[in-house]
Amino acid sequence: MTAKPKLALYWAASCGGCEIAVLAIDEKILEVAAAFDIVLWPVAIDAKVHDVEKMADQSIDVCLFNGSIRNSEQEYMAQLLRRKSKILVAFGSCAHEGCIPGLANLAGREAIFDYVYRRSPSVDNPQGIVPQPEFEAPEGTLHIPVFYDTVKTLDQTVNVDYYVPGCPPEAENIYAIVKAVIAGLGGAPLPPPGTVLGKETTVCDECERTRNEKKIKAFKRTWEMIPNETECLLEQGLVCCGLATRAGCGALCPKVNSPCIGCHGANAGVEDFGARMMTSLASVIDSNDPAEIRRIIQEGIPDPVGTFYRFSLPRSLLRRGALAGNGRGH
Amino acid sequence: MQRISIDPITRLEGHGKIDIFLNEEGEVANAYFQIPELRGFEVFCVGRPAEDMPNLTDRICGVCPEAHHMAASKALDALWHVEVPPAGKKLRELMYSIFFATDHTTHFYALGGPDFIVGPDAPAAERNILGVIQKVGMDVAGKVLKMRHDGHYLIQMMAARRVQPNWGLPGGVSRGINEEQRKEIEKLGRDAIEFALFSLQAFRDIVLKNKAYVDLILGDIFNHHTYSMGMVDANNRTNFYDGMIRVVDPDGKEFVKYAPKDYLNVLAEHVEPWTYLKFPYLKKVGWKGFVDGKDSGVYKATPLSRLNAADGLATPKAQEAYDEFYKTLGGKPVHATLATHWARLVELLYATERWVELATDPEITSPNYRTIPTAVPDEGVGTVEAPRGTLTHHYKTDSRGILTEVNLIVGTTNNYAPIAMSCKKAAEKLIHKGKVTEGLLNMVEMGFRAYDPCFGCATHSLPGQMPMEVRLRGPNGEVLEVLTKNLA
Amino acid sequence: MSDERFEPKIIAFLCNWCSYRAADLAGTARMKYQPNIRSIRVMCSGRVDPSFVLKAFSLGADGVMIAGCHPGECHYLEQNYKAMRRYEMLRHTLLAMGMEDHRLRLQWASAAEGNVLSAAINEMIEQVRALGPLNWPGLWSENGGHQAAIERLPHEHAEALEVTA
Amino acid sequence: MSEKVGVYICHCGSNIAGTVDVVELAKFAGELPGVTVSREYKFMCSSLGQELVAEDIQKQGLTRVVVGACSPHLHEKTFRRACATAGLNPYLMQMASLREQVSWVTEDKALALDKAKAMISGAVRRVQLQEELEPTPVPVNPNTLVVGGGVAGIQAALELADAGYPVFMVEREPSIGGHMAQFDKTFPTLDCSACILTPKMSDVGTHDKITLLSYAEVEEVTGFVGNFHVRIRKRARGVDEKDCTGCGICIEKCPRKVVDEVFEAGMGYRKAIYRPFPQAVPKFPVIDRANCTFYERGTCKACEKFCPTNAIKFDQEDSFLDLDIGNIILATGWDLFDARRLSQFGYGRLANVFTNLEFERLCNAAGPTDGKIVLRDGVTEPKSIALVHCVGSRDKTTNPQCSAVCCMAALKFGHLVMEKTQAEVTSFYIDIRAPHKNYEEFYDRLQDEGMHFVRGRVAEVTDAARRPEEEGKLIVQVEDTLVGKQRRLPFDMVVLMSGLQPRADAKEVGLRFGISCSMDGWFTERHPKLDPVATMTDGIFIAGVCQGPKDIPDSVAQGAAAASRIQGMIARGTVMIEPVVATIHEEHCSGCRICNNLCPFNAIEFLAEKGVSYINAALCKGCGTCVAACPAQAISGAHFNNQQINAEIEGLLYDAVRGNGGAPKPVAVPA
Repeated sequence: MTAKPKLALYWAASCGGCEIAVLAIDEKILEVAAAFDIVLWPVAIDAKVHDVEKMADQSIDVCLFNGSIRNSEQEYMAQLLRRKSKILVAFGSCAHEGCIPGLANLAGREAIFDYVYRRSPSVDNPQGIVPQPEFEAPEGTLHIPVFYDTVKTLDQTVNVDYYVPGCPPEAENIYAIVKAVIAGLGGAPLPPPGTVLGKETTVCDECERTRNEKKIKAFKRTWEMIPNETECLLEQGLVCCGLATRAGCGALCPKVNSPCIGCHGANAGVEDFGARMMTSLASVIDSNDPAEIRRIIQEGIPDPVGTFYRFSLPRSLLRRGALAGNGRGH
Repeated sequence: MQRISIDPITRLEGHGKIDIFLNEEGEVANAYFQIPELRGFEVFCVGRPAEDMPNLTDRICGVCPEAHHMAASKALDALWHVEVPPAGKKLRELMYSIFFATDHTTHFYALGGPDFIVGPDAPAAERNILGVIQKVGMDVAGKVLKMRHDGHYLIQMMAARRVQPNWGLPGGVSRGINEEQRKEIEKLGRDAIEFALFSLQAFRDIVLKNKAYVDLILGDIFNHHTYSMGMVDANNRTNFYDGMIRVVDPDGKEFVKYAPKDYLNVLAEHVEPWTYLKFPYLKKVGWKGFVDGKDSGVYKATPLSRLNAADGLATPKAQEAYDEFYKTLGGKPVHATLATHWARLVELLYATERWVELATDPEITSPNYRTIPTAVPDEGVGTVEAPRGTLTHHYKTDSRGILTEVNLIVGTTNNYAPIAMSCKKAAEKLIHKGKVTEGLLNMVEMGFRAYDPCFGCATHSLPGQMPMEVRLRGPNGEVLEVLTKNLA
Repeated sequence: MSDERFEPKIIAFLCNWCSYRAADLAGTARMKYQPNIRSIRVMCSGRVDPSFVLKAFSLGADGVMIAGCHPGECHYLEQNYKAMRRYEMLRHTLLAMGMEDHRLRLQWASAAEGNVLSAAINEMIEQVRALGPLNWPGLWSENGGHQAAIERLPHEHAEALEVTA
Repeated sequence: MSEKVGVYICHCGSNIAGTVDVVELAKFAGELPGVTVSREYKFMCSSLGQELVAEDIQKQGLTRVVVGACSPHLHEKTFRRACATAGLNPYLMQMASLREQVSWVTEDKALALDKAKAMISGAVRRVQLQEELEPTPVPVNPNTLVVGGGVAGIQAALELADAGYPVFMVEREPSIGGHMAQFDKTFPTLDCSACILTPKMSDVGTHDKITLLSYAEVEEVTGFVGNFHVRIRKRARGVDEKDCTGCGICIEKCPRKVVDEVFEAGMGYRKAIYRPFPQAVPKFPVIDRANCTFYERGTCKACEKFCPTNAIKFDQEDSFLDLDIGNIILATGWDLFDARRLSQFGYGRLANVFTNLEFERLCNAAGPTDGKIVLRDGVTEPKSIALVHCVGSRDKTTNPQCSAVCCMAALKFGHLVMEKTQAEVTSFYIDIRAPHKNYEEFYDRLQDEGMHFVRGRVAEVTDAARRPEEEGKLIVQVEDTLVGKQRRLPFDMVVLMSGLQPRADAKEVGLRFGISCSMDGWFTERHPKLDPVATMTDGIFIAGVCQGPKDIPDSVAQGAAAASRIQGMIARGTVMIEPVVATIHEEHCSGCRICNNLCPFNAIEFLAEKGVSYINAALCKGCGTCVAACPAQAISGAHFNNQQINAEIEGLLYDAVRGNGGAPKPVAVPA
C-alpha cells in the first residue's frame, strides 16, 4: 500500500480562529483525516515535535502554517517546518500579511511592556517588574521565549510556497484548497509558487448592493448612521474596504449592513493594500479645493493607518522607520 | 534540587509551560506555570477609532471572538452614553447564547470531554475529537457536528461571519433579523435544547455511573477553596450578557456584588517576572501568593464558579439540572475543579433554553435595533461572561472617539492563579521521591483542562502547542529521565 | 566637498506636459539646482499611484516630490485634481505614521516655470537635508540576534531524545 | 529576464561631457545587469550616432535601447525612428535626460556623475520591462464641423468646402458674420468691413458643400478623432426656412420695436421679428419670443397675416440634428470687456462715454445714425473726442493681456472722426502697438493727419467741472508721462477702447469638446509656437480670437491653417491612434465603478450585463489616472505600467541604503 501524504497544521502568533475555521469544515474533517497522515495539529491531535525534528527534510508534504512571527519560539517553528515541508502554506491573514495583531508594529516591545506591566490601570506592580526571557528563580533558571520588537509575516521569516487569505479563511475555501492540494499531490498541476490561493477580483464582485458612479462629499463613521440595505455602502459615505479586498467571502459583512474591513487582503498582484484604498477613495472625493479635501479626509478618516492597514501593516510598504512619531501622527 | 519541565502542555487553547522543582528528597519544592506570550492589544488599539474595537478585539481570540465582540460593543454603549433599544439588546444576547452553546459543545466534546468519554487511561493518540467520534460512533458525532454547524451557521447569518463577526456598534447592532430568519433560529434552537439534554444524559451515563470517575471528581487532588465570580441578573441568577458581578467566598457567602464599571475597585493584577501573563486577584483581600482560602485574593471565574456565585438559573430545565448538580455533589459551593465539566453542560442547557426564549420574543424582529449616539464619548466599561470567565473591556477616548487608553481583563486570566495552583497541587500529591509516572502527566492535564483555559485570550496570543513531555533534571540541570505521553 | 554633509535622495514624479518641460526649461536656461533630485516622467500627475511613493520610501528615498500642472491647467482637463486629492490622503497617512511633513511635496509648475520648479527643488532638498535620512529599509527592525533563544529549543528536544526513559 | 540592452551615452559636444564623466558612466552602465553594449559618442543625434544604434541592433541583436542624452522632448522621436529602421519596435527605447536634468543644472561633477548613474540605471531597469506597442489606424470621416460663423470660421469653412469636403457650420446668432459684420472700416487699409465680408458670407450661404445651421448650438460631442458624433440643437426661429423668401414684409409689419443689444450694441432698434442686419446670412428672420406680443398676450400675429408664403410658424419647436463628423474647428470668438467694471471711466453713468463697439456702429453708414458721429442726444456733433486705450487690457485688476487690436482700432477711429467731423481727437495711450504690415505706417499717417496723442493711462473720466471751460464737458484726468505732469482735459465725447476677453462660457464649451482653457480663459493650443491651431484633443482645432486676441488677418490665417490641417487628415483617410492607453482586465475587475467618472474624455463605460468597466482605447488619452485609481489594480497603462515605473524607481535608488525590507532569513541549522 502507498503511504498517505503527510499533513502538518501549526499555529504561531495567532488567535486560534484559523484552527476553529478548519474545525468548521465540519464532517469534511473526517475526509481530511482519511486523506492525510496528520503529523502535527496542536489543537486536535497529540503529536510530537521531536518526531518532526527527526524527520528527513522535505518529508512533510504540506504544512498549513497560521499565525505571524512574534517571538523566538515561533521563528524556530517556522524554520523547522519550512525545512521539513515540501509545500509550506501561509494560512490565514496573520501568516499572510500580519493581520490585526500586526498593528503592534505601531508601538514596539518597550511601549507594550511599559503599559501592560507598569501603567495599565488595573496593574499592581510597585517594583515595576517586567517578564524576563531568562529568570533566576530561587530553585533554578526559568526560560520564556524572547518577545520580538516587530511582528513579521511568515514569508518575511522563511520562504513560502502558497498563501491562503482570510481572517480566518472561509471553511468552504479551506476545503477547496485541501482538495486542490490532494489533487496536486496526485499529479494535477499546482499553481506557480507564490500564488495566493483565492479569487482574483474584489469583494464588490460578490456584493449584491447596487453600485453607481462615485462622488464622495464626506466619509461617515459606522456609528454615525444606519445605511440602507440596498445601495453601495461607500456611496453612502462609509469606508467600505470591499472595493480593494480580495473576493472569496461572499461579501458577508455588507450583507449584514457592516462595511468590509478588508480581512482577505489585497487583490492579485497588489503590493500594498493601503495604497489601493487611499488612491481609490481619494480619487472620488468630490472637491477640488485643497482645504476642503483635507477637511473631508481628516474628519471622515481620523485613523488612516488603522483603517487602510488594519490587516496588512507588517506586509505593507510602510516601515517602522517612519515611527518617529510613535505611530500617532497628529 | 531537581526540576521537571512540562513543556508545553497539550490540548489547551494556548501555550503553557510548567517547571516543577524537587528538593533533595525528591518532593515538590515549587512549581511554576508559565505563559510565554503577549501581543499588546491594549497598546496598539490606542489611536484607533473606538467603533473599530469589536472588530479589532475579535482577533484577540478566535475561539471566543463573540465574547470580545460583545464586551467591546457594551463598552462602546457606555463610552457614547447611548441606551441600546430592547430589540438590540435581545439580538445581542440571542447571538451570544447561540455562541455559548456552540463553544461549550466544542470544549466538552473536543477538548475536555475526551478524558471522560474515551477515558483518562486511553492512549493519548485517541484522546481527541477523532477518538471521541470513534468511541461514541457516527450518530452521536453527527449530533455534535450538527450542533457546531448550526451554531456557526446562525452566527454567520446574524453577525456576518461564523468566526470573527462584524456586527456590534455603539447603541446596538448593524442589522436585525426578519421573521424567516427568526423561524430558522427558533427551529435550530429547539434541536439545541435536545442536544443539551442528550449531553447531560451522556455525562450521567458515562461519568456519574462510573465510581472511579466520581471519586476522581470529588477527590482532594483537584479541589481548591477559592472565591467564585460570576455575572448575575437582578434575581441573582446567572446571566452571560448583562448584569452585576457577584463574588462569593469559599463558604458560598456573598463577598461583593458590583457594577462592571467599578471593576477597578475590586480587582488588581499581580506581575511575576517569569511569565508574560498577569495574575488578577481581589484587591480587598490582597495578593497572598498561590494559596487557597478566605485570606487569599485568588478567585475562579469558570462555569463552576458562575453556578457557585448565582442563586439559580433563569430557565426551567436548566434550573432542574442546577439543583441536581448541587444535590449530587453535596451542596453549594462546589470546589471540585473537575465538576466544572458538568457545570459547563448545565450552562449549555441554560444557553440553549435562553436561545429559544429570545428567538420567540415578539420584539426580536423589531426594526428598532439601534440608537445613534448623540453624546460626546469619553469613557466606558463593558463586561460579559465569556465561556472561560468574566471578560472586561475598558476604554477611554478623546471627543472624536479616538482611543486614548485601553484595559482588558479576559476570561482565562482570572483563572491563571487557580490553574497554577491546580498544577502545583497535583504535582505535590503525585510526585514522591522524584518518581514521575505517565499517569501524573494526564492527571495534571485533566485538572488543567477543566478550566478550558484559553491563553489565546489571556495573552492575546495563541502560540503553538507541542505534546507534553517531562524531563527530570538533576541539580546541575542535566537530564536524569525523560517521560513522554503516548509512547504507544 | 559633498562628502561630509548628508546628501538626501529625492524621487520626483514629473508630468510630461508641464513640470517635466519646466525641468527642461530650467536646464536650457542653466538654472542651477542641486542634483539630489531624481526624476521619473509620467504622462500626468494623475498617474502617480500612492504605492509608487511608498515604494520609493521603502527603497531608501528620503523624500518624494509629485509635480503637475497648475489647478485648472491640466493637459487632461482635471486629472491633476485627483493627484491633489491623493496627495492629501497619502500625507494624512504618512503623518499618522509619524513621518515629517516636508518629505512628501506636491508642486505645481507650468511648462514655463523652470524657475519655480528649480526653486522648489532646492528648497525641498534643504528641508530634507535638515531632517536627515529617512532610512525606512535600514530601520526595518530586524528580529535576529536571538539565535541563542531559538537554538535552545531544538537542543532541549535533542537532548531529551538522547536519554532513554 | 534575458533582454540584451544597449546603452548609448551622448557627450553632446561638451554640453554633457563637460560636467559628467561620460567614460566612467558608460563603464558603469556596461556592468548593469542585462546590458550587452555600452558606448559613449560625441553626438548621438547625428546620423552617425543613429547608425551606431541601428548597427548594434542588427549585429548584436539588441532587444532594448537606452539613450542617455538630452530631453526626450527633443529627440525621443529621432531615436525611436533609429530603432524602427533597424527593426526594433520604437517603444523598446528609453531616454535619460543627462543634459537638461544633469549637466546643465549642476556644477558638482561628483554628484552629477551619481545622478547620471541613477538616471541610467533607472532607464536600464525600466526598458527591460517595456513592451512592443503598435499605433492603431482609424478611418477619418470627411465631414467637418465649424463652430462659430465669424470671419475665422467663415474662412475655414470656405477653404474646406472649396477643396470639396462637406462642412457643417453652427452659429449661435441668427446670422453669421460675427463681430466683423458690426465694424465700419478695417485698419489699416480702411476698406469697408461689410464690403469685404458679405461676399464671403453669401458664399457660405450658397455653397453646395456647406450646411449652414444658424440660430443653433452644439449640445453634445462624443466619439474621437475622425469619428465624432455631434448633436445640434436648432432653436425655433418661428419661421419655416423652406417657405420663407426673406422678403422682409413681416419685419416691416411687426408693430414691436426692441433695443438691439447685440448687433447694434444697444445703439439702435430692431423689431420683435428681425434679421440682425440687411445682409444677414441666412436671410430668414427670427421671432424674438421674449419680446413678441403674440407670445406675451396671444394676440397680434401681424407677421403671420402679411406673410405671402405662410412661413410664420408660432408653434415651431427646437429641433435636433445628429451628425457624424471627422474633425471640428472651434472659432467661437470673444466677448467685449464690460467697461462698467471700471467705474472711474463713467461708462453707463456719463451719457457721452461710449465703448469702441458702440462707436463702430455710430460710424457705420448702415448703423443707427447712418454713419453720423453724434452724442447720445442723437443730433449734437462733438467738437472734441477722447480715445481711452487699454480699458480692460494690460491691467492687473481686470485682464493682464494686451488685446492686440485696440491701438489700431483707435487710430482707425481717429481717422474716421477727422474724415466725418471737425472734431479734435486725442488718444490716451500707454504704448502704441503697431507691429504688423503697414500698421506703423498707419500710425505715422494719423500723426500727420493731426490726431493728438497723450501718453499715459487715464485715471478718471468725470463731469465734475473745476474751471469754467470744463462746464458741461467730460474731463479726462491723466498723468502725461512724456511731460511728467497731471493734466485735466475737457471733451464732448469719450470712447473707451474696451479689450477682448474670452467668451463667458468658454470653459464650459471647452469641456463639451474635451479641450482645456488657460487660466485667463482662452482655449489652449497644442503648442504655443509650433502648433497654434491644434489642441490636446486630436481632431479638435481652434481658430480666431477664441485662442487669444488677434486681428482680422491673423484670424483668417488661423482659420485657413486649421482647414488645411484637416484637409491633410481627410486626404490620408486614416489617423493613427497612440498606443499609450489604459486597459481594464475584466477577470480582475469587480465593477466597483470607482473609475467610472474619473475620465474627462468619457473613455470608461460600465458594462452592466458583464458587471465590469471597459475602456474605449480610441477615446483614451493615456493619462493613467484610472490606472492609479483602481482599487483592484485591474487597470494597466501601456508604456507606463506599475512594473515599469517600480523598476525605474529601483534603478534610480540603486545606491540607496537597503536593509532586508523584511525578506526571508536563511533557515537555522538543525540542532
